[in-house]
Amino acid sequence: MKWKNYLIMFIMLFVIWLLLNNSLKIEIMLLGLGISLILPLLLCGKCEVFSNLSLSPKAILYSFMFLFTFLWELIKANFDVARRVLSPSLPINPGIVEVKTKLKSKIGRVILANSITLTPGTFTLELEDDSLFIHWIDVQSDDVEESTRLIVEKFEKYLEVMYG
Amino acid sequence: MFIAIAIVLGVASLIGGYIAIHHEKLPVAIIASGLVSLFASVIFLLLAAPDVAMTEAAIGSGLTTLIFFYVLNKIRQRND
Amino acid sequence: MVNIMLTIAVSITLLSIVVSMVRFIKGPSSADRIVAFDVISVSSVALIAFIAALTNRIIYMDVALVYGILGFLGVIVVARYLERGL
Amino acid sequence: MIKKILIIALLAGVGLIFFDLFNAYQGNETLSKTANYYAENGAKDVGAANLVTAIVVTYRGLDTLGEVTILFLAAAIISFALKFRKEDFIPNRPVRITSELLDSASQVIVPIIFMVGIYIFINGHLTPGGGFQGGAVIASGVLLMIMANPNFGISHKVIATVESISGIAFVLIGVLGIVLAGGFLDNTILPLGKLGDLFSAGVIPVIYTFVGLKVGAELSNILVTISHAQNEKN
Amino acid sequence: MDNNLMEIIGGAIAIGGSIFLLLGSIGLIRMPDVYNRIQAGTKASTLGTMLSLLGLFFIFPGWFGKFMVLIIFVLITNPVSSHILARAAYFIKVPLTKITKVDKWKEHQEIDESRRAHLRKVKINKEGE
Repeated sequence: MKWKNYLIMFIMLFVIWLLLNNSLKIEIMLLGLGISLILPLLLCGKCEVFSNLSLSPKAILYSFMFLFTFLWELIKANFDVARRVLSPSLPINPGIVEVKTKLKSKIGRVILANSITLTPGTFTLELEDDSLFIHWIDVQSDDVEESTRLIVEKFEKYLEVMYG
Repeated sequence: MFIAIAIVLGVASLIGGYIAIHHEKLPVAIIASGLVSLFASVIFLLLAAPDVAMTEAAIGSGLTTLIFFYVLNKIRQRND
Repeated sequence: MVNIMLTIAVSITLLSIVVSMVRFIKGPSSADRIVAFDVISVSSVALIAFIAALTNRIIYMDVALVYGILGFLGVIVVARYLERGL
Repeated sequence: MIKKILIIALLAGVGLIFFDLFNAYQGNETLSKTANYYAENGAKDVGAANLVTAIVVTYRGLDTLGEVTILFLAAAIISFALKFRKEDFIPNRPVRITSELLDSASQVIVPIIFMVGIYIFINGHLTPGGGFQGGAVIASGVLLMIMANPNFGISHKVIATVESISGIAFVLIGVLGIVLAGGFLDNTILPLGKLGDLFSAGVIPVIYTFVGLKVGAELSNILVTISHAQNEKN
Repeated sequence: MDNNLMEIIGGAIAIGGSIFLLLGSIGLIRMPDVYNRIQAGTKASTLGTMLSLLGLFFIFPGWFGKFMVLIIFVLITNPVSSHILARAAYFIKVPLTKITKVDKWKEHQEIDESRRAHLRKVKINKEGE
């Protein structure tokens, strides 16, 4: 489905153009329309990042829910960092664990890895097929299923609907 | 206020320049020189020269450093 | 009032740049230094935004954009150099 | 040891001399004659909100042409110096493959970077950006594409075409200025418009678009050539 | 009055953002190895920059566009760059700290080094086509 990739890229670029110019004058809109129609054609000979994105109403609802979950986790992560950094004994217990993911689409995996990087105490070290290797600042379990449940599932249930 | 910012950034870029000259590892020296350009660009901004600041950020701190690393990679391959 | 608050924010951001500079000087490996470089460049984006607000000029924000793009690329190029992927 | 002390003493002496100069310096209270002319008539003559752009593109337009030519020469010399024989070339150099994450994320980030670059050079007459900065940003987008796939080959022909077309267009606009208006690179061949609009300042946005494309193509050419040279056998 | 209140809220958020930036750099100093430093640095600098820009948005609502683009850009690129950096650090064998509990990735690599080498070769050949 190449047209869908093209459409989403076009919308993204057009919105960014409007945000950058910060105005809704007609000549700016027309120029931006032209540029964001041409640019994906030049850049995307073979790229297919957005092609698995589902555009059903349920997916859109879920993406909002995902956004809120993510922002909440991001704020929690920062207070977690603050607590660890400021306490004199430096309570860390680091290790690298393996988790599994069911996601197949590229953009879904990127968003999953980025969200894991920005949530409390974890970041993605490597993606390989269906396993992610994660550096965990406070290892609670070195079992694959248990850590999958703790780290991945809260995001995956939304991302699965959004990107399949 | 702006003078205080400029002094702090100036001292930081002096330290960066010292590292760039005296460090024995070449990559570290290059990163340090990139850091100097980074601070210099903020100082240009404080002096109300956004054009110069932008050029410094894009070319001085950006592309020059990156091209240095490409060349360094080439030299390293030859030495191995 | 707002100016005082922004001045406090600028001072704290500057302090963060200085503290990261310590890691840049100490850092045992090159990777440590690049982490410090990353944090410094992201903090500088915030610093430029604060300067733009203090001088009340929106055009300074463009500099912050260029800064963000090239800081990101710098980190990636150095990392690829280190892992011999260039 | 003595050498170090000598160096420090020398530096201190130089610092003292400069401190004297700095102390005795008194800034000009009034603008000089040229600067005064620019400050008073710049906006009226040219219609650009950014006076630096007005000076760089119209009053000193030939300088810009020269700078672009110098950049072109540098790019040409680099491609000439790094030219290698076909048999020395490793087509698929075994490098460590990129992380899947960078590969996917770059497909989202590269269009954004290109958009920012285009925004910077189209708005050259309103914001501090301009052709050179925008071109550098576009070249960094190309660099990210190379970074995501080290064996990625962007064809030199495309770059060369973009570059020569924009170079010729730049000169043609200058010549049009002689024909239709006062002189080389006169910007009044298009209406000046209202100060601060996107389509204002006559021909400056058009010129800056071409300068941006040209600079972007030249810098990308340098980057692609250097990246290609990594594939050479030693 | 209303306007004034907004400005004060914005200033407070901006100060909060800069405090997070400071916390990130303190984490950079205190943590024992590269990976933990990246943990602290990335998270704190991302949220710190986002909050600073958000606070400035309360003070200058007219600058919405630029702030939004910067926030989106920081949100996408910062985790990617830290991931690439950590990966590079692991490959050049920057040592993990002594108190590290498990290293699943190392075990994984030791188990099927031969299979991975084969896969890598296949992948490179595919990309070259």
